[in-house]
Amino acid sequence: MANIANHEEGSESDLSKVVLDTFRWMILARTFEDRISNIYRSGKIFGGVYVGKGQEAFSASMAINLVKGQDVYSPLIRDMAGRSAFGEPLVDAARTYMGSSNGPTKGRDGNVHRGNPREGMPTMISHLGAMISVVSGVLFARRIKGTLNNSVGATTIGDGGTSTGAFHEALNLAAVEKLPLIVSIANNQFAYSTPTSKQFACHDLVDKAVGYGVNGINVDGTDLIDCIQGFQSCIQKARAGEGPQIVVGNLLRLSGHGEHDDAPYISEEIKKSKLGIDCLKKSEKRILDEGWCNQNDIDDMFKNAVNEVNSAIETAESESAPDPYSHDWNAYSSVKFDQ
Amino acid sequence: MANIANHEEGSESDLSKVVLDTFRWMILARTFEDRISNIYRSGKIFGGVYVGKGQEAFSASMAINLVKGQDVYSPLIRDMAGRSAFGEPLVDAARTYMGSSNGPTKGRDGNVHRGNPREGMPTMISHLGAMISVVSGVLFARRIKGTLNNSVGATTIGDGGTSTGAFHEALNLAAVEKLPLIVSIANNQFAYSTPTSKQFACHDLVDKAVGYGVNGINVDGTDLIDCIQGFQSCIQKARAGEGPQIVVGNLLRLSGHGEHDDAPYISEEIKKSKLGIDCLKKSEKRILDEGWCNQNDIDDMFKNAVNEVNSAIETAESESAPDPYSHDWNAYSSVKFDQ
Amino acid sequence: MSITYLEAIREAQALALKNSEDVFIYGQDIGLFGGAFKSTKGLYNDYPNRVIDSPISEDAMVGLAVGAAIEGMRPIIEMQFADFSSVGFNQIVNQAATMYWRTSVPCPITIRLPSGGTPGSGPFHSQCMETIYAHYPGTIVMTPSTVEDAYSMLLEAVSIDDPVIFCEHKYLYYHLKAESLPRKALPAQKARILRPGRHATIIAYSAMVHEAVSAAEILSKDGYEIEIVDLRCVKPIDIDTVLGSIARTGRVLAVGESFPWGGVTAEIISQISSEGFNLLDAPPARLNSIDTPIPYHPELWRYHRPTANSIEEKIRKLIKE
Amino acid sequence: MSITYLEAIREAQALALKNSEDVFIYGQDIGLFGGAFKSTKGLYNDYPNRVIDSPISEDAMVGLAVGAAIEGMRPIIEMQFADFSSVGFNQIVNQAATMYWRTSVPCPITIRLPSGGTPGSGPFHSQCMETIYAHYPGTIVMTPSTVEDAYSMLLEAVSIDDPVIFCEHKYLYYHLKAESLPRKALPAQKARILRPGRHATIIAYSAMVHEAVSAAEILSKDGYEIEIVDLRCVKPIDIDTVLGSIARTGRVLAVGESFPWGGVTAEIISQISSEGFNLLDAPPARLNSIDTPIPYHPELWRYHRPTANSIEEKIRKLIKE
Ligand SMILES: Cc1ncc(C[n+]2csc(CCOP(=O)(O)OP(=O)(O)O)c2C)c(N)n1
Ligand SMILES: Cc1ncc(C[n+]2csc(CCOP(=O)(O)OP(=O)(O)O)c2C)c(N)n1
Ligand SMILES: [Mg+2]
Ligand SMILES: [Mg+2]
Repeated sequence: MANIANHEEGSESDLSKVVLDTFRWMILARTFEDRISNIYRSGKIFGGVYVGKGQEAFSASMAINLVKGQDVYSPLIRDMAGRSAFGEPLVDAARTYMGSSNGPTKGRDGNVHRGNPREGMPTMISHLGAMISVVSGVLFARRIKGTLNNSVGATTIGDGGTSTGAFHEALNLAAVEKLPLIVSIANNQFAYSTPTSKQFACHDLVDKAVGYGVNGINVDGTDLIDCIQGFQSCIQKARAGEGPQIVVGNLLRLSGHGEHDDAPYISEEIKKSKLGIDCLKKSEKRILDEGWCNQNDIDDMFKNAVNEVNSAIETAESESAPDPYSHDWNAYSSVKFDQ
Repeated sequence: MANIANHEEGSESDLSKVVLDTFRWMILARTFEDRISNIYRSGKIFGGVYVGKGQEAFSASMAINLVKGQDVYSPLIRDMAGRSAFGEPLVDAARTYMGSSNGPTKGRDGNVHRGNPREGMPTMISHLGAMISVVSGVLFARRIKGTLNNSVGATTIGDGGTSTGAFHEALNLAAVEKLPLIVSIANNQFAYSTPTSKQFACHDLVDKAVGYGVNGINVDGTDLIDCIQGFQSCIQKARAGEGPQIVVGNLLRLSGHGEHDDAPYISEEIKKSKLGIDCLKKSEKRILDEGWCNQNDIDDMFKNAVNEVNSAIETAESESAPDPYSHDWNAYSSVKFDQ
Repeated sequence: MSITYLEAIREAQALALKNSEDVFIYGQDIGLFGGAFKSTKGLYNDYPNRVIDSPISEDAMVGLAVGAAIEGMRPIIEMQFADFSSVGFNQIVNQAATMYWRTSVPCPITIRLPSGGTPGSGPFHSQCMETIYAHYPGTIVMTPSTVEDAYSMLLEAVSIDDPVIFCEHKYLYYHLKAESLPRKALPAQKARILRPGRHATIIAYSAMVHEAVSAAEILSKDGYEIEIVDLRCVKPIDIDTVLGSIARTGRVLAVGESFPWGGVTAEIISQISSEGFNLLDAPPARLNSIDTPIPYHPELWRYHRPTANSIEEKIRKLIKE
Repeated sequence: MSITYLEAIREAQALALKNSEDVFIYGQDIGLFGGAFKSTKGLYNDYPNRVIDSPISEDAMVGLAVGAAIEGMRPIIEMQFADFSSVGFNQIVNQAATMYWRTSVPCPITIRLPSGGTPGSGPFHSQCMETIYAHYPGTIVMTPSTVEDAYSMLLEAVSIDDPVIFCEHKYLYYHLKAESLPRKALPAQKARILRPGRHATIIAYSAMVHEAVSAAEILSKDGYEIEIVDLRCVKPIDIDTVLGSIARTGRVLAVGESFPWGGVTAEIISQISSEGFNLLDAPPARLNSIDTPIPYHPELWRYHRPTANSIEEKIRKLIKE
């Protein structure tokens, strides 16, 4: 499955191709996270599990429009689909959850805290908002060095994360420097239990864009095609030198905040609203309706995903846990010293 | 000179009265700060001196619309005029600059870092943006206790201060809680040497209002009447329960960042632009043109100001410096302990 | 009846809310939801006006508390994890902690920091930040290690007229149980001799107290009687109780879960060395975490922080010196 | 020729910019204006592309530096005053300092903190924050006390592959002069015996080194020879040099300008007590500022921080013990 990013606009066959590609990553993410949730429930995952159920279309649509090896992508906790679409090896995800010493952090950090800064994936810290300026810094450095070319940097945040000072400082700085930064805001209506009414008072999150002097759009986060096209246009603008772009996706998380949370605070009413539509099912229906592939193809996609997931988890499970006695306990790259 | 805040709207005589009152405070502030600058140049002030020259109309117009004993006012470095209009005793200012042990901080903090939190004037720390949430906290507490009544809280910030995370978090929080908070933004075109083009990319600072879901207006910061009426309307809205208000004043500081700075970065062009008009002179002309008082009255105002300033500084100078040996070296209110 | 450390924190807040209308709680998800750890569970129902959800804005949360304190209230701020208080750091150390000194107006706020490591939590949900806050003048920093202390010290924190950083340990939330809540309590700023001994003193606080107790139990099988001092409050430090213990044992090990450079153990060993030098029969010793971020993987985590075993080992060495 | 501490800092940056295209400077007013203290004066003219004004956004400034470091650059961030780095605290200790450990990608950033007290600067323009940053794993914290060190250590800071917190002292900016800049230098992480002695050792760093020297000069009139160790780098601490000195003198006073609880002096005294206990002929002593915010008024300020006189007094006591 190749990462298709530079398809031409407008053509129907291009659209169907990118939709199918994106859809495959959505399936993989959903399959993987469902599996991880099960393992979590069996008590075999250390720490929490945070999934992107319901947000796969929005997440993957951003990443599918990025070019690995060129662009920068710093995902957040609900971006399993985007990570996969960007090119994160599934086994890295499995290794991190299962605590394999072969994982990208060697067991030092867990679950969603994986990445590869040198491969265009700066690794998130937990403090919300903190990654936006880091991605900006990569772009800023490239501009100084003259290596920016066509590249963009993309990162994501939730409705709750927009309340952080870090979000504000970073977005403002990127706007001042007119960096090719794309910030997607997954407005899933809640920050943990807190509804948006206790998080911000603007009519619409996209209203923030004008205050930063940047472009912003809304997309229907449950609608794959709207997501793909929205990101396509914004990422193109960023590449064309039009500065930071905000893409707000309106949707609902179809899970608890973490797998420990049964989310009693999400009303049935909102679940049954348009926001509560499962993007995976909606995409499947649309794909079939459009005739872009048939049910058999889709069944195959799910089967392939299960196989991929099984094999990644098997690999991770077969690997050893980090050994504290041989572990390199050194927080410094330049020096080795005891304290 | 009484603090006139609750005059009725619309009436010509009311307007002239509040204009004259505000103008007097502007004169007092200018006279005091000119004097302090001179003392600074003679080497008798410890630390820096930051003045509000050119910003008096904007600063005093906010405070004149507040009611001491009821409202909260947390000024910043360029708010000598607002402080006076709010009711800060001039001698407090003089004492703080001259390092008198009788000053509100007893010599512990200096120059603009004076205030009286229990009298409605929370005392600024230097970190820009940090006072907005403090003022919000006072209002929040009053609402919980049922003592909010008609009161509002007001605070100020510069164009540069809008880039801080603290500004964002506090304004967003106040908007969510719909607190009667007024934030004035003195856009004097520079943050120290940094022009607004390196500070933000929005077309107009007031564009930020919609992103917080609050009301915002622009006023001509060199025009006293525009300032008074702008604050009047916003403060009334806040009192009426319409939530936070942003008032952006467009003006120029007619001084260096501090008195150590001769501000070579401010171009002649901008100095000669409309922004560079001296609000004091413009007000005087308007007052005379309108026939609200005559030149003799104005000369008297200046004379009175000089007398007031002389007497405040004399008092402060006659007082002793804090004595480290008898000073109460205790950062704790509840306990006395040695470390 | 049996009550956990976590429940004690909730009960203390319930009582504080009941005792005074000036008390309110502000933090992320602490309202109807009852908090990420459920330490405010049910409180919103009883005091909907005073148990209030905040946006994700730690800087503004603390600023708001300071403003409310000026207005005479006694806010409790819950940080969702101690680690996120780094975003409120400026308001804590520069605004709240300096308020009284600058203005003579007290700043009675309590900031609750769910602190410390648990397996699988990783570098950003495991930190102990007492050192950072204790360094600054104007803060009081409490680190309760028992269910009873969690209760009585939190009540005292709310009643104190200065900013209190209340470091409650997440590992103890569910692990620790008591029969009942205390009616009387040792003042928060007094250290407690938890276990008498004569061969050496262990100074510990928060979760490390329990590791120390386990170590002492192991060592007692070999006839070593280890005295344990629970600091309870790390700023101020009750140095008299500490020195009293060392006067009896002549040997001391200070144990802290936080990073090794300049933490509580440094302060305590340094005070002991300066003021109790002649009481010492052997070099005073320290044990802290390894000087790296806190690892996610439980195997690494257990090795990273001091444990009963590493304490035991240190004490054996200390006793031989 | 004569060059100040401040000029040395500018020269080091000029050379760093010249030596490597990966170096850039980012901070408030540091471009054309040359910085609040003029420590980047003229650099913008030579490197307009790499000396760049930032908005007032300390959190984002540090985040940006981290991103640039990932991309292989070696940013220097100037905080306008050390005190304002509190707003960038989270990015410094949680993002930059943990980067290498989490990802195996180094994070070569230098954060310059104009630090320390000067008369009339008050609580928010006078702070020494070395303790805060040194506490966290992953940072290197330098505190140069001489013109030569300001120069050579800043150059070394920029070349180091880890985040360096560079605490330059504002009081020394203009007060301190040297004849020329060094061509060779002691590695930054080595302490320096600044003055040999035999009656006692003073461990100091940054501006306090000079107060210590003045104290030693006064004491020398009474025949006391005081050895002075300049730590230079407070994380890591060169404990070997420190212990070597104490082996000669048997007595030690650690002096720091920052707040008393848990700072550099605590760490150093605690290391000495643990590792050099048998070298000590008297209780190790400490001297720090008073435990209040830093006062504005010069009369209060002079009393608040350690001075030659208060150091002298402490040493006299120490020598008698
Ligand atoms: C600065 C900071 N404060 C608090 C937290 C704890 N926290 C983790 S996720 C979360 C809710 C985030 O909500 P949102 O941004 O809407 O993202 P979502 O979980 O809905 O995807 C909170 C409060 C944090 N990670 N960072
Ligand atoms: C968080 C923070 N960073 C840096 C500073 C240093 N500083 C003091 S005033 C100033 C410029 C402020 O500009 P602006 O907000 O426009 O106010 P003005 O001085 O123009 O009135 C700066 C950078 C500070 N006080 N706080
Ligand atoms: Mg959300
Ligand atoms: Mg300005």
